[in-house]
Amino acid sequence: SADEAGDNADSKKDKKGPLTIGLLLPENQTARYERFDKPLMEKKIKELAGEDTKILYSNAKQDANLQQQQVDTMITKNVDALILDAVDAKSVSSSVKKADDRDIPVVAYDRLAEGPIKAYTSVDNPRVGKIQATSLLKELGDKADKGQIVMMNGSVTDPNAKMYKEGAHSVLDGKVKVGKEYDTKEWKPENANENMKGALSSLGKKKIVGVYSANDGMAGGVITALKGAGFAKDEMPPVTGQDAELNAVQRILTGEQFMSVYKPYVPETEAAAKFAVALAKGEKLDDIATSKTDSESEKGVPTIIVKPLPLTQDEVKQYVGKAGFFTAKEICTAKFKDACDKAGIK
Amino acid sequence: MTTGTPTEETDGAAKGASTALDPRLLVRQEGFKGYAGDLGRRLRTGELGSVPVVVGLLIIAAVFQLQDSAFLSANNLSDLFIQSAGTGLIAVGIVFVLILGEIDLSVGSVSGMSAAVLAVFNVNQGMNEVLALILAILTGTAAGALHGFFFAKIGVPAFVVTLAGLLGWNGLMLQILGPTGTINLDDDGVVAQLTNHYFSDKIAATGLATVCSLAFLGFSLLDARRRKAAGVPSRPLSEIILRTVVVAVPAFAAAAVFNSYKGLPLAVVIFLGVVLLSDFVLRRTTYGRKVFAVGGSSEAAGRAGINVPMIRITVYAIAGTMAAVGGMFFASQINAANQSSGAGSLLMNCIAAAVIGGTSLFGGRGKTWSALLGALVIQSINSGMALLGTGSAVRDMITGAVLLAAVVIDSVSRRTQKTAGRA
Amino acid sequence: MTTGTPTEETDGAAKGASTALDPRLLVRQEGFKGYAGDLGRRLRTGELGSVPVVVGLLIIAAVFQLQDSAFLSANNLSDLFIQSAGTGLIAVGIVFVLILGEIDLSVGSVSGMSAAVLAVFNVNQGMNEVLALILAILTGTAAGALHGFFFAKIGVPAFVVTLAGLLGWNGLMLQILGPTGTINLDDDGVVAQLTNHYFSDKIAATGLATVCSLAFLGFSLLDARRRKAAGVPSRPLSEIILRTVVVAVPAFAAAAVFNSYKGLPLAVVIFLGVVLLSDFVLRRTTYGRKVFAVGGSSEAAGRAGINVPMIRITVYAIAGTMAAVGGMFFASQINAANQSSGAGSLLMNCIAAAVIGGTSLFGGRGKTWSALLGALVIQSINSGMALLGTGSAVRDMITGAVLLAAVVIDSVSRRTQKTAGRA
Amino acid sequence: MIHVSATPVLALRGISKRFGAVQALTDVELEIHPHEVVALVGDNGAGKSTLVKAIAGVGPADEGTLEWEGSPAEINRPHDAQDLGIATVYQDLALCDNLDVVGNLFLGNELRARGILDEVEMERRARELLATLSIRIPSVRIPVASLSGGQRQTVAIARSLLGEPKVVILDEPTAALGVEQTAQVLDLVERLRERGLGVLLISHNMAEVREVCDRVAVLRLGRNNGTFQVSETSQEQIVSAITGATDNVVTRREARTPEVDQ
Amino acid sequence: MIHVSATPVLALRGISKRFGAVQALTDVELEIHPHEVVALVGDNGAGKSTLVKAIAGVGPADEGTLEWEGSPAEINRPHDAQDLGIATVYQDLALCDNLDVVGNLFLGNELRARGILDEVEMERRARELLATLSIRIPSVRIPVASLSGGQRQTVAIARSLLGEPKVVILDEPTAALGVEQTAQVLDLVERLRERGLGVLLISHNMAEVREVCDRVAVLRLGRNNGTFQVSETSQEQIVSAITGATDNVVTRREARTPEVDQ
Ligand SMILES: Nc1ncnc2c1ncn2[C@@H]1O[C@H](COP(=O)(O)OP(=O)(O)OP(=O)(O)O)[C@@H](O)[C@H]1O
Ligand SMILES: Nc1ncnc2c1ncn2[C@@H]1O[C@H](COP(=O)(O)OP(=O)(O)OP(=O)(O)O)[C@@H](O)[C@H]1O
Ligand SMILES: [Mg+2]
Ligand SMILES: [Mg+2]
Repeated sequence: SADEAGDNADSKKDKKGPLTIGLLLPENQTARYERFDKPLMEKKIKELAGEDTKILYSNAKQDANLQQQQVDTMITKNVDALILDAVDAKSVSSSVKKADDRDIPVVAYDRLAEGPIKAYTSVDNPRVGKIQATSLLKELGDKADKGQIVMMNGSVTDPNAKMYKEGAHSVLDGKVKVGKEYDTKEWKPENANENMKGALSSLGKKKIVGVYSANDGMAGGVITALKGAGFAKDEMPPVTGQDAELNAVQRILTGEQFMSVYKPYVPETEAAAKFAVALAKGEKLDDIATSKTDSESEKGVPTIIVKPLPLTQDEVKQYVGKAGFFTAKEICTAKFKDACDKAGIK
Repeated sequence: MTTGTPTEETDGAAKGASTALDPRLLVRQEGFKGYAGDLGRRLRTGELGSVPVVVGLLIIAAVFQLQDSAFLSANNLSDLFIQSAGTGLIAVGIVFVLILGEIDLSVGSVSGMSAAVLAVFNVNQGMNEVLALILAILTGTAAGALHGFFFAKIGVPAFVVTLAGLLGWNGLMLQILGPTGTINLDDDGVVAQLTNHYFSDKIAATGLATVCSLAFLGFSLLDARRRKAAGVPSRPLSEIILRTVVVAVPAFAAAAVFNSYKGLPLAVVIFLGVVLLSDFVLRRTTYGRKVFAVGGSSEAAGRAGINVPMIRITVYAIAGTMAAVGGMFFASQINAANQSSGAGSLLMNCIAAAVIGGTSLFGGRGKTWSALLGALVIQSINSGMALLGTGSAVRDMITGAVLLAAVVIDSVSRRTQKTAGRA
Repeated sequence: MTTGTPTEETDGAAKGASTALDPRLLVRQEGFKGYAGDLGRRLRTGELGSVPVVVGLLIIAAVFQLQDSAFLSANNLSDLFIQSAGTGLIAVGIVFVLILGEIDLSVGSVSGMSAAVLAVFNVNQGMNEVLALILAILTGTAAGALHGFFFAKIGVPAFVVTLAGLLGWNGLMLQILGPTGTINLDDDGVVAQLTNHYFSDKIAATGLATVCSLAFLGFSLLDARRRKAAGVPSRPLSEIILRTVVVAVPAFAAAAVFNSYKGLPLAVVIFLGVVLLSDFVLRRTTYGRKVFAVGGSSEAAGRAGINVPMIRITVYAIAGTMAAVGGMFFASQINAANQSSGAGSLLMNCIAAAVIGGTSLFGGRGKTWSALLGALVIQSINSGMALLGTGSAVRDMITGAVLLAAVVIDSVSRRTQKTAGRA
Repeated sequence: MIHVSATPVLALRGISKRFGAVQALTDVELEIHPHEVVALVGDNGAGKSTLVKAIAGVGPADEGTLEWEGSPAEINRPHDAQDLGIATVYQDLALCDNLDVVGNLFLGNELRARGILDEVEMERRARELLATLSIRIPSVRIPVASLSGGQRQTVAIARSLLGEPKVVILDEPTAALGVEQTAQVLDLVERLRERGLGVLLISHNMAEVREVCDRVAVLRLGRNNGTFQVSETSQEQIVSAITGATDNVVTRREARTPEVDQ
Repeated sequence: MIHVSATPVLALRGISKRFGAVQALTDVELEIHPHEVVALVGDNGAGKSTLVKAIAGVGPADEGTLEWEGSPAEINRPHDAQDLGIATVYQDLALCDNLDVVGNLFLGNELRARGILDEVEMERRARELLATLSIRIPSVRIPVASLSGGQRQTVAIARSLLGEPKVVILDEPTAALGVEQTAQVLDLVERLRERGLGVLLISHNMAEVREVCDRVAVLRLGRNNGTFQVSETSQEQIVSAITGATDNVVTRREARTPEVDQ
């Protein structure tokens, strides 16, 4: 009824019965959210708070306004805690504040949302760019002085893309010449493909020694462009990626793609689940959190930061079959049988 | 002599009577019985105006309510109305453009750009907020007028002009926002209040409903008196009362809903005000008449001495202005301007709102109320889906299906009605 | 008697002569001098057909070439043609829909969905690739036919139906791709070859150019002979030769460009083939005539006994099919199907290609060649921007401006020409 | 003059049609026999065009039945009427403005050679056809949008002659035509009658009606208001059936201006 | 009968107009005096409507000048013509199908009360106006798309009478009208002349022309082909000026069917 929203905020903490946890994820164009984050999180929450816990999920399709509306809905539903992966970490602050005003604790997930958040867990985003860049530099070795690299950054409308880009630049600048650099519209592989073709025409095939690609999808587009320009499989310049998507893992095994960045979803989702359940139950977070973070508006937010890991051919084997990664069956389809065998994956 | 022969101005149904009374005209019986009979006939022939869309809306509400009882809660309904204001305001501008028989693809980008203008001037440059707001809205007007100019004077197809606008203004917005990206607005500023202020005094909502109902009744009576005096057909008293009831019931219901949450939202007042004003402009002023004329036949309108390019430019300016106003509401919702402002499904939502509400894409027909109805339909679907919490794939499919279903009711009822030309 | 009086079938300019020869008809002088005079008149009155768009294209090319000399390299031009195939193929379907006077917003989603269908059947289910390809394209056809059904039979506005399709098919695609997300296609498979195969033998490109030019000449001569025999006006020999030269020069130039890179790209052959075939269907078959008739006036077409709903359904089915075919090309470009397939600016690009090429949004006019020209314009801008590597914000603005400029040339030249009705 | 057969080729029984609140037609009866030209006359808005559209399947009647050569027939779409052998020239012409003259003439009946539109033959026949109606059109390849009113009307009339109809319905065919073209069309109507067709001619021109028609059916306010044999009826009788009064503007005007009335 | 002033209110000098490859008008001259009804006649496609559009500013001429009350005038837009005092009824009517009868009648000249459209007064005057043209329209609030051909034409004619024009141009105004309405319009034309206006009447109906017009200007293939005083010219002379031959279908037809020719 109408009054329920306003009145029982205080009584919530000692409310009996199953908890309701809200989960807001930012987009549906990358596989990870609905493949890993959502199921892993649901599993952990139910494990912690009981099977009858209700989890309300919405995906904002990369639209900050839609996400704001979804927060409103969560408030209407009077969830006990909200896990929020912000589309736009900065502008989401008013929504966070609104939730906070209604005594709904917000756990910032993956992106450090501004506003009165109660906990934060994430992969270290600037570090992603650094890992990509460092691996690339290492792979290039002395070729770094002889040629140029092409940088394929993410979409300018995505604040995370900026962090990756800055992280990468902090490593690359001065070490290697960046021949061409692109902000890829909509993170689309097709656009990355088009830009890469432009770079190939403009710089010439011979000059390009490596490609920094911010994620795996774009790496796919870049690699087809490189192949189209006549690079054979074994002379392919190294191409970076991120997200450890299935197809990228397969490409890494065959050697087409140099590396990706693997974000350990299990610790990250579990951290979020723990925070959320504890907050919902009104418990302290001190035992859970491993550090504190200051956001622009909040000081000392209990935090768990999970380190992203580079994923080159050598590392694939160790993740296969683990939670938050793919099974050997998924990776080793008929086409990749040989590559799998060579890497020793069964 | 003409008393008792009713006329229906709004939808052009054939019910007046010529001074040389046409004997083939089926005059409705007086009183409620005649009204009921007439309703039955309309039901059969499909001349139902907005009724099917309203029915669609009610069905959507009922279905979601069955799934989750929070849907019809005062809280959710109140949120839903506020959230539909942004889309709806932009859709009002789109309705003008659609009546012209044209399209405006730039509204999303323009709304984003003006939000950026506001944020940069107000937050970064420290300009007075109201001044920045006015400037931001004028930016929209100017962008719209520019589209209108290229279309009306240079002759570039409106689709291409506004597509160029879609790209160009988005680029400009990114440029304006610069490296900072998102700019948060003042939490207590005017813009923030747009979607966050409620007139919590219960008098406000109830009073507005009363004023609206009484004004409707008053103008109807006045009109009827003038018509009688001039000897042209007028509405009988019974009909006026019935119509007033049809207006008053939802008005008071809405007031009750708002009052049982936080009160009358400012956003709703503004949105309603804009719809009423634009409806007035379209139906009661020469300018509106000219817009319809150009939309019906620009050739005929030109021959009647109407300055067709002028009308086109002003209509695009209106669309740009409304896009900017809508942009303020979107900015208010997230209390920020960011790089994705105005992108994504915003454009489609706004055009869809106008079309779902019943405005034709082929020009010459439409009312701004359709923006209100359409925005409510779209927002109800969004809100309902958020309540259900389904996966995004299924969600898209359901959204598509519901959208189609909502309009199928309208189309089927309209199909029985033979309309001249394409509807 | 009629020899020497030329006729212009393609653009309906008034140049035939009635058997009762109309003395007001200004007969062109014979030979090249007359041709030049006629050209001058056309320049002045703006009846230039595709010339302004081609001029726009040349200017774009010149400007980018000045910025980066790689623009006109064989490599870049070859890439540019291949990349425009996907957009262009979808735009061919859009041209059909636009000729009907309608719109299809679902092409992007349909193209993404069929790419997903292909990938899932071929890669995940291990189906034979050709079979999967056919199935994927038929999926597009079915989706299109479904839109057509709702529009033509139920009467839901095409805008709403295809908007529902835009959402629904995108959802279905996400569902089909499922948890895996991106699915890589076989590197050496048929689909991969679509944009990666070149007929490297130099004979291929030159041969195609020769065959096209000779075929054009042959059919022109044959037509002229038949016309002479039937006593209706025909083109003089000098004109036929001139026109053949106008066709042959770009054909051989393109062949030379392709040969100095990797050879004739398969994508170009398919794209050209589809454009030629669809042009043939639209202009030389009863079906095409009916499509134009329905687009010109569905009322008149219906009264002439044409099955209007049938035409509408088939046209949407064609649009769906072409969307699926285009989807295959996009998938081929990145050699994968992923969740963003068919999203983003794809839809706008395809519609813009058709419109920029000169197809009217108001129905009844257009040719599939406009899809080719428009796709080249858009791809040239994209490719030029990729060469320059400009920042995203500036890029959007420049793209918008160039787009507008390319069409302004067309609009200004057309404005001098008084067209009946809105163009 | 020519034998008129006993079974009408087309008969309408009790046709009623309503548009919203307007009862456009009420219980209209009409018969057309082979070898006969029937005039359908009536005031503006009497319902003549509505009746034509009901026969042609463009706007089927709400009530009433049609008989074709003595047996009941259903006409729900224009196609049905065409299949029976009814060719119609509509008052609003219903041409596709974007198509050229040839395209419009042959719309729905395109000539083909090996599956492909036979443009040459269509163009040749179009020229022939238009020449018999003595109309001058700059080019048969001009879109009909740029034709003059009379030229458009001639194209619409020519269209109806392409098939092998048994009944031809002409809704004010000569309204926009010049003197010469009008004469040609009247000639044409007579030729159609001679060929055994039934013709329904709608016209406001009494002289024309009296010249070519055998019978006149009068429609007034959507109802039958008498059928007359032309040979036995004076113009005044018909006019008063149309206007519903013997004293009307027409008679008053004639009384006032006797000198110019030939 | 009534004094015709020496300076024409409107004079056209050497008007030429070309559409693509069609030379529609060549050096056309025309004068319209106050208190005078001039007929403009000609074959279909002769260029009459093109000339009307040139005068009305809808399709300005390529060459030639216009004189208004003796001094040169420029008419480049319909608005210019209206400002001078030229009211035009176009052959293609040019109504907005989506607006109702009242909306169309007052389009561009809406009545307002305190800035707001005065629908009541407009409706009242629309009813009056239509009554004087003795047309029956189900409702003045019906969109014109659903009117019959004659009803639409009457609306277009009524439109032109709203302002205070000095010259009225009527392009085949009676083409779709019934006998009664035609009589009304002819009455109207005579009333306009009496009020001192100049009227240009285009018609294919020679009887009509001879009945109300003072002078007849003949256009043939886009050129002047003679101007005649009605009182001094026989119908045959005019027809042969139109068709360009004394032996034509019209005369042949008349020779064949003398009995019905009244
Ligand atoms: N689609 C429609 N909707 C509403 N009323 C209509 C529609 N079509 C026709 N009418 C009305 O039906 C009546 C008959 O119209 P119809 O066109 O049949 O007249 P008509 O006899 O052909 O007249 P005219 O001689 O002027 O052509 C008119 O009053 C007209 O307004
Ligand atoms: N927009 C146009 N484009 C090309 N030709 C045109 C255009 N408008 C008119 N014409 C041509 O100009 C000539 C004159 O047309 P116009 O309409 O003036 O004839 P009209 O004398 O009014 O004939 P009618 O008596 O049939 O109305 C015709 O041959 C016509 O085909
Ligand atoms: Mg009629
Ligand atoms: Mg004319």
